[in-house]
Amino acid sequence: MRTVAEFRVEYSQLLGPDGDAVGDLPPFARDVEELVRMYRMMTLARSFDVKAVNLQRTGQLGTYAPCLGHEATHVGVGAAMRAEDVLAPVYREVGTQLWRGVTMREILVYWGGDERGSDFAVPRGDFPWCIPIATQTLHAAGAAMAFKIRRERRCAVAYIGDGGTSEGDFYEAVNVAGARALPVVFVVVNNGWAISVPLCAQTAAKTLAQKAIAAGIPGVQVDGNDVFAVRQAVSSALEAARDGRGPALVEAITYRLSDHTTADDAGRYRQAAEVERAWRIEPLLRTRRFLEKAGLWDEDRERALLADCAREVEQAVAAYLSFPKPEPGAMFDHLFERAPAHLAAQRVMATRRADRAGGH
Amino acid sequence: MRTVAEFRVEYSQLLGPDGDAVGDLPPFARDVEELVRMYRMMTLARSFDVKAVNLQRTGQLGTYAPCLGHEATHVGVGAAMRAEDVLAPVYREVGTQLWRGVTMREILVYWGGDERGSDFAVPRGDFPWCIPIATQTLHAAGAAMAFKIRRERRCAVAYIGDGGTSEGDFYEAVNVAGARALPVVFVVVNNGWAISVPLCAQTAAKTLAQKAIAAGIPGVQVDGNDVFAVRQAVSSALEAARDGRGPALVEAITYRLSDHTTADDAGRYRQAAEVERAWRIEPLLRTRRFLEKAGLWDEDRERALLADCAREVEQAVAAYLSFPKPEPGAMFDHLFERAPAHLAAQRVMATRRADRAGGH
Amino acid sequence: MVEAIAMAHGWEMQHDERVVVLGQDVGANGGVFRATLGLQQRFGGDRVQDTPLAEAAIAGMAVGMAAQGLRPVAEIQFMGFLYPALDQIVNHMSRLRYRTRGRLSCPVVVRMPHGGGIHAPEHHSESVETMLCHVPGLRVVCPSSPARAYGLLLAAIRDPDPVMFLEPARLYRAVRQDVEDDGRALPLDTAFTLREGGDVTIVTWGAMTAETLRAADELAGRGIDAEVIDLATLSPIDTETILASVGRTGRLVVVHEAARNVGLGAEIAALVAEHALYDLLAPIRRVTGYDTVMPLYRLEMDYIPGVERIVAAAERTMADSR
Amino acid sequence: MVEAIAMAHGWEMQHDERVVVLGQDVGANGGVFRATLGLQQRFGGDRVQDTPLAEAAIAGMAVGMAAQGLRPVAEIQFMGFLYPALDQIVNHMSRLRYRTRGRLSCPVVVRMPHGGGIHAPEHHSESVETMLCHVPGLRVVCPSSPARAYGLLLAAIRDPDPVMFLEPARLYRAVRQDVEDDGRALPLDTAFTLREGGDVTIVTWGAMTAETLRAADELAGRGIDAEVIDLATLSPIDTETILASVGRTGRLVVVHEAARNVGLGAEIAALVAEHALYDLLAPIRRVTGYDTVMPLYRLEMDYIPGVERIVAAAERTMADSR
Ligand SMILES: Cc1ncc(C[n+]2csc(CCOP(=O)(O)OP(=O)(O)O)c2C)c(N)n1
Ligand SMILES: Cc1ncc(C[n+]2csc(CCOP(=O)(O)OP(=O)(O)O)c2C)c(N)n1
Ligand SMILES: [Mg+2]
Ligand SMILES: [Mg+2]
Repeated sequence: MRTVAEFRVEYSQLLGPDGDAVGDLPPFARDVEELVRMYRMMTLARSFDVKAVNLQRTGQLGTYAPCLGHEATHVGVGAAMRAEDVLAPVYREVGTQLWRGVTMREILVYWGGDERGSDFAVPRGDFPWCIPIATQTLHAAGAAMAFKIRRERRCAVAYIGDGGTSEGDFYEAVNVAGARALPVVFVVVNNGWAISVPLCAQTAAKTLAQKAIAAGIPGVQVDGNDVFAVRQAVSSALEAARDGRGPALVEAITYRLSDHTTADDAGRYRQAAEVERAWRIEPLLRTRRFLEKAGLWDEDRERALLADCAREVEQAVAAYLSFPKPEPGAMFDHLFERAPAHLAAQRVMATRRADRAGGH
Repeated sequence: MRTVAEFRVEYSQLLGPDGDAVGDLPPFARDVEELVRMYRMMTLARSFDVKAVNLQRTGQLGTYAPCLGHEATHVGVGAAMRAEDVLAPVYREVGTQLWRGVTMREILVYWGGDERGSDFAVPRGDFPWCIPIATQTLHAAGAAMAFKIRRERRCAVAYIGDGGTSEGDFYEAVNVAGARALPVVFVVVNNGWAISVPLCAQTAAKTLAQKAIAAGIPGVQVDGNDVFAVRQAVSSALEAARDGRGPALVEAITYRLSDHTTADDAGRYRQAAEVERAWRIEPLLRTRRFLEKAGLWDEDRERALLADCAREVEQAVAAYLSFPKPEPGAMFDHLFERAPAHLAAQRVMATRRADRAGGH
Repeated sequence: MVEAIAMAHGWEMQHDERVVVLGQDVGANGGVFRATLGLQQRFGGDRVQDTPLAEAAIAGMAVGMAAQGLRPVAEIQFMGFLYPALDQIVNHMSRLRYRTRGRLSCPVVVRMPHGGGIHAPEHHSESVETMLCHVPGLRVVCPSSPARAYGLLLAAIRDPDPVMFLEPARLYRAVRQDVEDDGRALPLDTAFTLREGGDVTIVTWGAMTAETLRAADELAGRGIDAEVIDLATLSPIDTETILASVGRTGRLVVVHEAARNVGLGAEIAALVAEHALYDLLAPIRRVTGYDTVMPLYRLEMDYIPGVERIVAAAERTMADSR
Repeated sequence: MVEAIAMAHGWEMQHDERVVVLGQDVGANGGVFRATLGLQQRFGGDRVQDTPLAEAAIAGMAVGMAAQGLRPVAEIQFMGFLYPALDQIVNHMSRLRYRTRGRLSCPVVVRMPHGGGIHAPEHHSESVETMLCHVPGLRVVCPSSPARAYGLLLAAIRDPDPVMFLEPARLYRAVRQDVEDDGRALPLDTAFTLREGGDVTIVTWGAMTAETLRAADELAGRGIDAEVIDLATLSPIDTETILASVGRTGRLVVVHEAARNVGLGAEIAALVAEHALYDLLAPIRRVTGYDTVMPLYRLEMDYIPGVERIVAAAERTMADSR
């Protein structure tokens, strides 16, 4: 027996749950504006989230997938990316999308059952929400391939959940990314659950970062409730990718503090004690404590921020609620650039019927 | 940064290319009858293979996938399995199938374009040849799940090629096998090529054994031209699986000495020098040398064995060639246990037409 | 309807220990629609298993389990997530018996929600029965009431070959009916004539059955007497029942939620145009989903056929008669 | 025909640098049928890439590449290996433009061999165009001659939306024809009338076109004048050409290799039964593959429709006329 390969998986945390730095802080952590910007975006994501769940409960929004607890991962990834990079999100990455310029109104329009929500004004190149689990990882690999072929210094970032790592598409994506040294970073959001299925039923792998080993690419694990660690890990992965040094996988360990979606009842399958424990290490509080300990934050600023966020959210909700409903004919729009004849006929049928029924 | 997981991949070889033992030989290597049985089966597989290619070239067989160079892996795996275990082969594992009791006539009937070849008299529980790459790995996992649910001490063995390790089904299978601790062993036959695609274009992984790490299961690498090493590695993996200690992956490194299939021309995409090098370490010769050095083999026995094999092959070929062609109606047989009415009508149509055309 | 489905599972698992259930969230959670509610508590974690999140694995393992003597009932969470499982279903599940000349077989049921109307996100409202019906070796079933769901699911689990069991999501909670838990199966391959009528035959299935029955009531008020056939087993089609009805009425309307182009309505129309052309008094009409993507929920009811469109099609069929 | 396909690739890659080719063995090997022969030498390894052995990856990456401005032409090695790619094709490729209201789009061509008759192993002889034609947002094309392969492939690559390009494997080497490399595309969405005739319309496509033309010759000898339409674009269907022809002949036979049940022939029959019922002088007949698995090669020619069955169907159609 001869050892022919050796691997290790490293874990990094920079900011402990109490807001103390537990590792060497990267330069951005000394940039006050940037710090506040990150904290602000995490807070905005949470304010939005609470409101969106509320809108669903009151019948004003469709099924919605909350981001509660994921704010550090989402904002860390957003902050690590450049505008010209491309994001392939799943359905929960509110924080990253807000950071990149998707508006809250667009997000609401989408979950409100209207395709126009995916026609982001900014960023035009990002992929839309992706419901079929793991499929987006291949889109990111393809985007990265396009960048590589055209020799552009751009990267793709794909999100995927812990459950998603069981799907074939995910492995195919990391494998092909490795084989072709594509500029893509896979962010595995390990929030412990895939609806009702806990991670231990999903895989025997001790870490999800080690899934990268199968593809021959680097994989690291970070505290996903630590916005510094996430940003740092994703930044250096992106830097390597941009420099032609190939892809990487970052596992961010966090927790889904909410139900899976508004259609789910997590109380059916998980213990309250587990959720309580997770609240003790959630991402916002530790960031706030860090800022406070650094003298950059206090109760007043917090109140002002919350008020600000609430106002922004309310504005978005108002814009969403007053957004005109789509016309029935819209379901034929954009299927093809050049619509075949029979679709025009069907459109007339659908539109007439809506007229007769008195519109919507 | 803290190391949270460490892995290593081990390689084992027991028998060098010159026929010398290079490691501790397992008990079976001291069992003369068993040794001869293994060498005999490797030789028979090769004799059969040469003949099958010939039959194809002369229009008496359809496309055929040669096993040239894979004999040690095939026989090593066959010998490691028990009769009550279940094999999920791909399309190339002649040696394993012969060992388990599939007849050469059956193999020829199948590649001769007739489903009856898959109705093995023995072993009744083995899966048939599997053309869609990687899909068989999930069948093996499912079979293992059945054994586990029924608490039977049986295992499933799935083959897969180096190319096959790029397919999502493969990863899903090893992952679920790990998650449920299923009694299944995956044998990755790394023969360097997937038709014209070399391993380096398939993955950035240094070894294929490390694919197991993604699933949290053990993975080892063996010299696939070394029948001792293969048998040993697969045996101990099967023992563990049988004892409820879960699945494993064994990567057997060998070489496809032939074209991919009789429809392929490997000269288009690989160098003659590479093939020549591979011939120098091929599996039969080293086994023969080992036997010779142990005083168990000589020129006469070799000649007798070859004559024996040739006779057996000829008998199988004769049985194949005289096997009656299937009736057109056969294409409706066994689609359902209880055939729906419209199929009966279609069957009549197909049969009448064949009658009119003067049969086949 | 969802209770009837859980009940059928329970009966059959109780009476046949080879029956096992697998899928995402089918265990503690009882399925996202609760179609497997209580089964894991009752039959244990071996016989009711949550799988990893991998549809190909669900279908592929079901093939392996069935080949080795179990009777797996697998759940695909929504029909839009069927595609990763299709390779295993088409290339193996439907063919294993054929391929091995009966040596191995695949008595698997693959259950999945079917159709829209529940305000769900994208991919949660698909009705692509065409893809399954076109595959030789599969039976495809789609119940339209709790009683039929119970009886047909029992038949599906007992069938020696693979059955795709499509459950109209819109009916899961909408329709309630007392169903006796008597273990009695309904016949596969047989359509149900839910309403007799002499003017026009309307063939439909799944959630569209309720709409069609409502449309028939409305039509009756307008003096048109519609016969309503619930196809129930979508493949193989019960051609006899359809031809006999069209023989009486001379008119055919097919109603389905799936897109029109190469929808199952096409097959039914083609069967009639081949075997009963001279019975036809009017062109065959199809009332279907449009040939576009099932829109997000704001427009889904504009996509899905409703009473109004069915009534209009039947009236036009009457008017167009020769 | 295979040379015409390679030639069309070459022209378009030369004239549009966004065009890239990906698939298994498409590089040094030039594709297992040589449909991409010489392209890698000519355009380099970036633009002509062998992929790992993973169909979902091929389709999924094509989606990502197209969304970011490339024009990928992807090869699936045989149609029986399409299924792992279907999820990406159905749930993303066909919908990305729709889903994003035109913000992103998917100008992808997915090429694959289609049909049997070449003595290949299992899964190498499938013709499941139904599965693709039923999907809104896809165009599906199937050429029946080298010239049409060249012109239609150019059109497919230039189309701003995804096109599934099915290449009859039986024609790759069987049919030779001088094709001018002039970069001229043929129209998508248009059927080709290959032979005019007043008695019966026969609609077909792909490898069945040659059989049908031979059958038409045979029928002519028996006094039956068949019109032969090569559908060419299988979705959307050129309904006008078909209806106009049936308007003249009053009779329709559809010929395809795929299984009958919910085959594309059903859609064509349904269209005619809806829009031209009163033109029909005889029942619509379908000559198709049977509703069983495409058998291994000993019986494949018993499965695939041939001249004899087509002639018999046309004759019976004439005989059954009212
Ligand atoms: C292919 C597919 N199968 C099933 C589903 C249904 N589904 C939606 S979310 C989900 C769980 C996802 O878990 P994970 O990947 O951990 O992401 P999380 O929701 O925890 O962020 C499932 C099974 C789906 N959307 N796509
Ligand atoms: C899903 C699928 N895609 C493509 C093919 C065509 N094909 C047959 S064999 C093969 C290469 C397989 O390579 P590998 O897994 O290394 O096995 P080997 O042939 O070398 O034994 C390919 C691409 C297939 N059979 N199935
Ligand atoms: Mg999760
Ligand atoms: Mg190989």
